[in-house]
Amino acid sequence: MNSNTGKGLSVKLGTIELKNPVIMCSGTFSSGIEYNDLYDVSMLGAVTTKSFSLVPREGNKPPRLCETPAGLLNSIGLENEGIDFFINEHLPVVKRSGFTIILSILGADAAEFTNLATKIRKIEDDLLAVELNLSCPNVEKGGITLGSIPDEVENVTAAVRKILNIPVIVKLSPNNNNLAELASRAKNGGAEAISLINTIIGMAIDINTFKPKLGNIIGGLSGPAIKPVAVAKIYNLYKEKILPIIGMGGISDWKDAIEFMLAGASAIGLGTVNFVDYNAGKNILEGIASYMGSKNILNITDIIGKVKVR
Amino acid sequence: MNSNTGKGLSVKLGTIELKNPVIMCSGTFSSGIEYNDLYDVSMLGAVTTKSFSLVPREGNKPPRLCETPAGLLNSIGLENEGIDFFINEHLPVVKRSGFTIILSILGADAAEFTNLATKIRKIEDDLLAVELNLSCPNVEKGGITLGSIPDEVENVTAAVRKILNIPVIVKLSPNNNNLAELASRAKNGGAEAISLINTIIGMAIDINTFKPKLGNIIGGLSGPAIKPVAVAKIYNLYKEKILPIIGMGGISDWKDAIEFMLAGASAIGLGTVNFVDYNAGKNILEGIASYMGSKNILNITDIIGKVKVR
Amino acid sequence: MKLIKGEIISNKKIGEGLYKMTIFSPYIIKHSLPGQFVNIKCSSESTIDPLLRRPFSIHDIEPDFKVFSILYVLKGTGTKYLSKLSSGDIADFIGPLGNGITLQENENNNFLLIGGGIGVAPLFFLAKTLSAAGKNVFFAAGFKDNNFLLFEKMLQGLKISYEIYSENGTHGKKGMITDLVIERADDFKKYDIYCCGPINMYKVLQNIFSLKSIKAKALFEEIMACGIGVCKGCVMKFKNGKDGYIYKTICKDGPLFDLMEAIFE
Amino acid sequence: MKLIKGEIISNKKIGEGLYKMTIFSPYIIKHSLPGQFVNIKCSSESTIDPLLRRPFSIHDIEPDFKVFSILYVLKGTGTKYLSKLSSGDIADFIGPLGNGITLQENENNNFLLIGGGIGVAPLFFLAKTLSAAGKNVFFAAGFKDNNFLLFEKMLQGLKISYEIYSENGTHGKKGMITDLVIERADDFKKYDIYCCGPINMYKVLQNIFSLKSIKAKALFEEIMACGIGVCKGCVMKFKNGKDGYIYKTICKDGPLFDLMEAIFE
Ligand SMILES: Cc1cc2nc3c(=O)[nH]c(=O)nc-3n(C[C@H](O)[C@H](O)[C@H](O)COP(=O)(O)OP(=O)(O)OC[C@H]3O[C@@H](n4cnc5c(N)ncnc54)[C@H](O)[C@@H]3O)c2cc1C
Ligand SMILES: Cc1cc2nc3c(=O)[nH]c(=O)nc-3n(C[C@H](O)[C@H](O)[C@H](O)COP(=O)(O)OP(=O)(O)OC[C@H]3O[C@@H](n4cnc5c(N)ncnc54)[C@H](O)[C@@H]3O)c2cc1C
Ligand SMILES: Cc1cc2nc3c(=O)[nH]c(=O)nc-3n(C[C@H](O)[C@H](O)[C@H](O)COP(=O)(O)O)c2cc1C
Ligand SMILES: Cc1cc2nc3c(=O)[nH]c(=O)nc-3n(C[C@H](O)[C@H](O)[C@H](O)COP(=O)(O)O)c2cc1C
Ligand code: FES
Ligand code: FES
Repeated sequence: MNSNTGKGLSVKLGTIELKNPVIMCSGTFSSGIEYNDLYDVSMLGAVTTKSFSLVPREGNKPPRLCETPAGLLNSIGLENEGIDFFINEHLPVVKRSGFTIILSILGADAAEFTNLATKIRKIEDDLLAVELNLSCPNVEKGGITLGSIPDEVENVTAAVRKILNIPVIVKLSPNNNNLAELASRAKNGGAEAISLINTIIGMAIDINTFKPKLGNIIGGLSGPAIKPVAVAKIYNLYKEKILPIIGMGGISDWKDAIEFMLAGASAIGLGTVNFVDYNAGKNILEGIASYMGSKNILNITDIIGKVKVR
Repeated sequence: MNSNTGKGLSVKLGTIELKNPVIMCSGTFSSGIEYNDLYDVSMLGAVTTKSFSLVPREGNKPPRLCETPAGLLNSIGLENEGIDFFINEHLPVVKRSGFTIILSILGADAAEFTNLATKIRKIEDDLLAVELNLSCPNVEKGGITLGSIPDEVENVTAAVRKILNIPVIVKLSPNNNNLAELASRAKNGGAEAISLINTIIGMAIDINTFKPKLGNIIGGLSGPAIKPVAVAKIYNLYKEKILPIIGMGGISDWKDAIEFMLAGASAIGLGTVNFVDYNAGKNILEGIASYMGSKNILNITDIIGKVKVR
Repeated sequence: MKLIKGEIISNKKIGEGLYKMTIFSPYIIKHSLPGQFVNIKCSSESTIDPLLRRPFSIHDIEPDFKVFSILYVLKGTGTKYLSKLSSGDIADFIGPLGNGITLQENENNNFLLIGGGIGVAPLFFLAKTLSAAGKNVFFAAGFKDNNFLLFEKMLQGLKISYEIYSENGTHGKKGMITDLVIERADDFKKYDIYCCGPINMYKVLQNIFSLKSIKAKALFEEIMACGIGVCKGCVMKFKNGKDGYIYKTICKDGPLFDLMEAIFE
Repeated sequence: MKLIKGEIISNKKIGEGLYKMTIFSPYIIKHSLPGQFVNIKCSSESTIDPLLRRPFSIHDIEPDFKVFSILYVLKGTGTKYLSKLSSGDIADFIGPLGNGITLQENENNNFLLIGGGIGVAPLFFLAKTLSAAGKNVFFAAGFKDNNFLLFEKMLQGLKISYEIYSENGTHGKKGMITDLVIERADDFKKYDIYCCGPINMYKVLQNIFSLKSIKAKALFEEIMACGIGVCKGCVMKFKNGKDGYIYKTICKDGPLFDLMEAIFE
C-alpha cells in the first residue's frame, strides 16, 4: 500500500465508524482467518462473518454451486456451525489478528434473534456491529422470508437493539420491491445502516439430465452479472435518505467500488470477487486510495451519492 | 437446415399455434425486415415487432446503451414511429416475405389500448397475435407501470380482447414479485399467453464523469447475465399453471432455449442475442431440431416444464 | 450487408496502442463505400466477454488482394482482444454498415478531409477513392503527438496533398488541426468537406463553418448494440425544422450526416 | 497456500482433448502433498468469462526444475482457455489446496493406486512419491480407449508395477479397471489403497471393498467456488455416527476421504 493510504478513507454509517469503506460480505469470507494467510485482513474496514444461527445448520443438499454468465448461483442454505462455534473458535483468533468484525446473525423469528442477541451480549465489545440476516424462510408466514415482511423487519431489529449496545445493520434482499418501506421499518426498529443487496433469486437446469443444477432447485445469484441491478437498488434507496447503505452485489474491482459509492453507498461489500481475486480486499482498498490521489479527492465521503443526475 | 427440421417442432399456446417455438422478442428485431437479408425470417415461429404506440414516441435522451458484465443496459424509452407507420410501411413488406407476426402494442392506459386495438382490427387477419407491452409508466398512479397494477392488467387485456379476434399475449416484467397474480388477472382479461421476462431495472455510472452511463439514468438489463433470473421466474410461474409462457431473458444458444422449455416455457424469445449472433434465430431453431434428433424427442412439447425436481 | 468470417491477413502495431488489421473479404471490397463500417465480434467463440460487437470504420480496401483494413486504438476489452489476434485467425464481422459516402457525377473537384486522431481511419479510404476518381484531395490531419507517423507514410502513397498538425509539435506543425481550418477558412469555401474526429473538434468546426457559411459533412459515433438500425440505441440529436430536433440512428441513418445539423449537448 | 503467478514452461497436447501443462513454482514444489490441488484462473486479465477459477490436481512435481504439472481434459470454457496458453504465458493460481496424502513412518509397504480416466492425474504424483520412499506400488488404471497411451509412457518412467484396462480394448486389457479389482480383491487386502476416478467407479469399489472388508481412501470432486473452505459450496455427504450423515467440504476437509464413508445419492 502506498504511504498515503489511510488518509481520508474513513467513513461513518450512523455511529459505525470504519477506517475505510471496504467490508467483506457475509458468507464469502468466513471470519477472515483463511484470507489472513494471503494478506493482512486487519487492514480492511470490516469483515462481516458468515451468518451464524443459534444452533448449527446443515445447509442445503448439494450441488450447491453453479456458474452462470458472469455470475455465481449458490444454494448453500446458510450452513453454519452455530453461534457458539463462532464465539469459541473464531472470535479468539480474529481478536488476536486485529480484525474489525461485523457479526452476521440469522434467525427464524424475533425470539431466535433475541436468544442470539443474549448470547452475543457477552462478546459485544469485540464486535463493531451485528448484521441481521433476515433471509430465513418463515414457516408460519407461508415460507416467505422474514426480511420481506415490514413488521418483522421492525420487530426483529427492535428485539436485537433492546439487548445489544452495538450498532445493528439490516441486510435487505433485492427480491423485494418495497425496499424503502423495509429500510424505514429497520430504522424504526433502531438499525443504523442497511446492507444491500443480498443475492437475486435464480435457477439453472442441466439440459442433459433435465435436473436443476442446484440440489435446492432455486438459488441466489451473485457476481458481476448483478452489478447494474445492485447499483440501481442502491441509487433508489439512497435518494430516500433513510439510512446509510453498505452497497454490494457484483463488485469486482476498485472502479466498481467507486461506482457504488457514487450511487450512494457509504461503504462497499465484497462477496463473490473473493473467490476470483483472493486479494480483492487489499487490491480494492489500494485502488480506492490511488484513485483518490489521482482525482484529488481528500475524503472518500465526498463522493458518496455524488452521481450527477442532471 | 437438415431435412428433419420442422418435424415435431410445433407448439400451441392457448389458441396460438406456432410452427416452431422460436420467437423474436419485441424491440430487438424491429419487424424482421433487416434480418431477412441474413436468413429467411419466415422460418421463425414468429416475429414480435417493436412495440408501437398510437402516436410516434421520440424515446429517451442518449446515451441509450451501455454494456455491463454479460449484459446490456438500455434506455431506448420505447422510441417508435407509431402504429400507422407499422401498418403502412412494415406490414406490406412482412406480409410479402411471409413472416408470422406478433404485433407488440404499447399504451399509457386502457383508453389508448382501445384506440390501438380499433386501428389494428382492420389488419388483424395479417397478425398471429398481439402482445401488450404494459411497461409505460402511468402518470396518474405515480409513475409506476401499468403492468405492475393487477387491475390495470385485467382492464387493458379485456379492453383489447373485446375489440380483437386474435389472441392476446401479455408481457410481464420481472421487477414485479406478484407475477402469479398478474398472470391470473391477464387470464381473467382474456389473455392466452404470458411473455416473461422483460428487462430488469439496472444502472451504471461513469466514474470519470460521475454521470450515469444512460441519459435516462435508469435502464433495463438484458442478455446472458439475467438468464438465471428468467429461468427462476418462468419455473415459478409455470408451476401455477395459469397460462402458457413465452420464455425470454438472456437466451444465447439452443442449449439455453432447451433450458427455458424445461423450466416451463412453451415457446422462447430471442432478444439481445440478435445483436451478437445475427443468425441466432436460424441457429437456435436448427440447434433445437438436432438436439431433438440426438435425444429422440419426437415432439418438442414433450419437454415443456419437464425439469426433474425430484 | 452480410455476416462474414474472414481470414485475418495481418494485424500490426503501427503506434502506441494503435493497430492495423487487414482482413480477406471479396464481399466487403465489392460493396463498401467510404464511411461505412463493420461490426466485429471481439470475443472468442466460447466466451461472452465482451458481449456486444464493436464497430470499426473501413479504413482501406485493396481490391487486388481482396482485403480491407481497419485502423484501431486500444480502448478496453474488445480492442484488447482484437490486438491479440494474428494472421490466420478468423474475424467474425457484419458489413458493410451505415450510409457511407457516394460521389455524384457533377460534384465538385476539390475535397477537403479533416481528421482528428483515430478519425483519420475512414477518411483514408475516402481519400484513396477520391484520388482514384481524379479529384483534388487535401487531407488535414490533427493528432496529439507523433503516434501516427506511420499513418503519414500511408498518406504519402496516395496522390493527394496533406498537412499534419500535432498538439505537442512532434509531428507536423504544432497546434490543433482546427487552427489550420480557421486560418484558411475562406479558401476552403470551394471544397466539399468531410470530417471525422472527436466531438470537441466538431464543435469548433461547427462554429467556424457557420460563421463562414461553409457546408460540411461528418462521420459520427455512438455506442452501438445492433449496428443495423433495429434497436434504436445509437441515436444522436439533429436539427429538425426551425427549432425542433429529431433522433437519428448513427448506424443506419448515419454515420454520415450534415455537420451543421448535429446538436451537441 | 499462496497466490502465485507462475510461468508456464510447456503446455502439450498428449491425447485427444488431453493436455499436460508444466508450471514453474518453487513454492508448490516445496509445499505440496499428493492429492492436493491448485485453483487456476481460466480467463485473461481483462475478461470475466469464465468467472470462477478451476481446480486441478497436482499431477507431478519435478524438484530439480522447480516445476509442477497438471494433466487436464477439455471440458468447457475454462479448460479451453487453458489449452490455448503456451510457454512463457503466466498461470495465475492458488495452492497447494486441500488435505492431500501424508505418509506415516510405520505404514504399510504395499500400495495400490486405482485410477479411472483423468483420475490418474493426482495418483501419478502419489506413485512417484511412494516409489521415491521405497514403497511397492501397484498402479491399476482404467480408461475408455487408448487416449492415455502417453500416460503409460510416464508410468514406465517410475519404478512401479502397473496394469492398464480399457473399455474398448485398445489399451491394455479389455474391460473395466473394477474387473481387475474384483478378480484380485483378496490379494489387495494387504495394500494401502488410494483411488481417484468417477463416481460410478467409486460405487462399484465401495461394494467390492465392503464385501471384503477392505479399507480405501479416495479423492473426490465437487464444483467449487472459493477452493479454500470459506463458502461451504463444495460439500458431499459422508457417514456420521450410526445412521447419520454430515456435509464435508471437498476443498478443505478433502479432497481425500475414506471411500467407505462416502454417501452417494
Ligand atoms: C461507426 C463507428 C466507427 C468506428 N470506427 C472506429 C475505427 O475505425 N477505429 C477505432 O479505433 N475506433 C472506432 N470506433 C470506436 C470503437 O468502436 C470503440 O473504440 C470500441 O468499440 C471500443 O471497444 P473496447 O471494448 O475496446 O472499449 P470499452 O471501453 O471496453 O467499450 C465499452 C463500450 O463502449 C463502446 N465504445 C467505446 N468507445 C466508443 C466510441 N468511441 N464509439 C462508439 N462506441 C464506443 C464499446 O463499443 C462498448 O460498447 C468507431 C465507432 C463507431 C460507432
Ligand atoms: C479437487 C479437484 C481436482 C480436479 N483435478 C482435475 C485434474 O487434475 N484434471 C482435470 O482434467 N480435471 C480436474 N478436475 C475437474 C476440473 O476442475 C473440471 O474439469 C473443470 O473445472 C472444467 O472446467 P471447464 O470450464 O472447462 O468446464 P465447464 O463445464 O464449463 O465448467 C462449468 C462448471 O463446472 C465445474 N466443473 C465441471 N466439471 C467439474 C468436475 N469434474 N469437478 C468439479 N467441478 C467441475 C467447473 O469448475 C465450473 O464451475 C478437478 C476437480 C476438482 C474439484
Ligand atoms: C457462497 C455465498 C454465500 C453467502 N452466504 C451469505 C450469508 O451467510 N449471509 C448473508 O447475509 N449473505 C450471504 N451471501 C450474500 C453475500 O453476502 C452478498 O450479499 C451477495 O453475494 C452479493 O454480493 P457479490 O455479488 O459481491 O457476491 C452469500 C453469497 C455467496 C455467493
Ligand atoms: C434494445 C432493446 C429494446 C427493447 N424494446 C422492447 C420493446 O419495445 N417492447 C418490449 O416489450 N420489450 C422490449 N425489450 C425487451 C426484450 O423484448 C426482452 O424482453 C428482454 O430484452 C429480455 O430478453 P433478452 O435478454 O434475450 O434480450 C427490449 C430489449 C432491448 C435490449
Ligand atoms: S445500434 Fe441499434 S439502431 Fe444503431
Ligand atoms: S469451494 Fe468453497 S468451501 Fe469448498
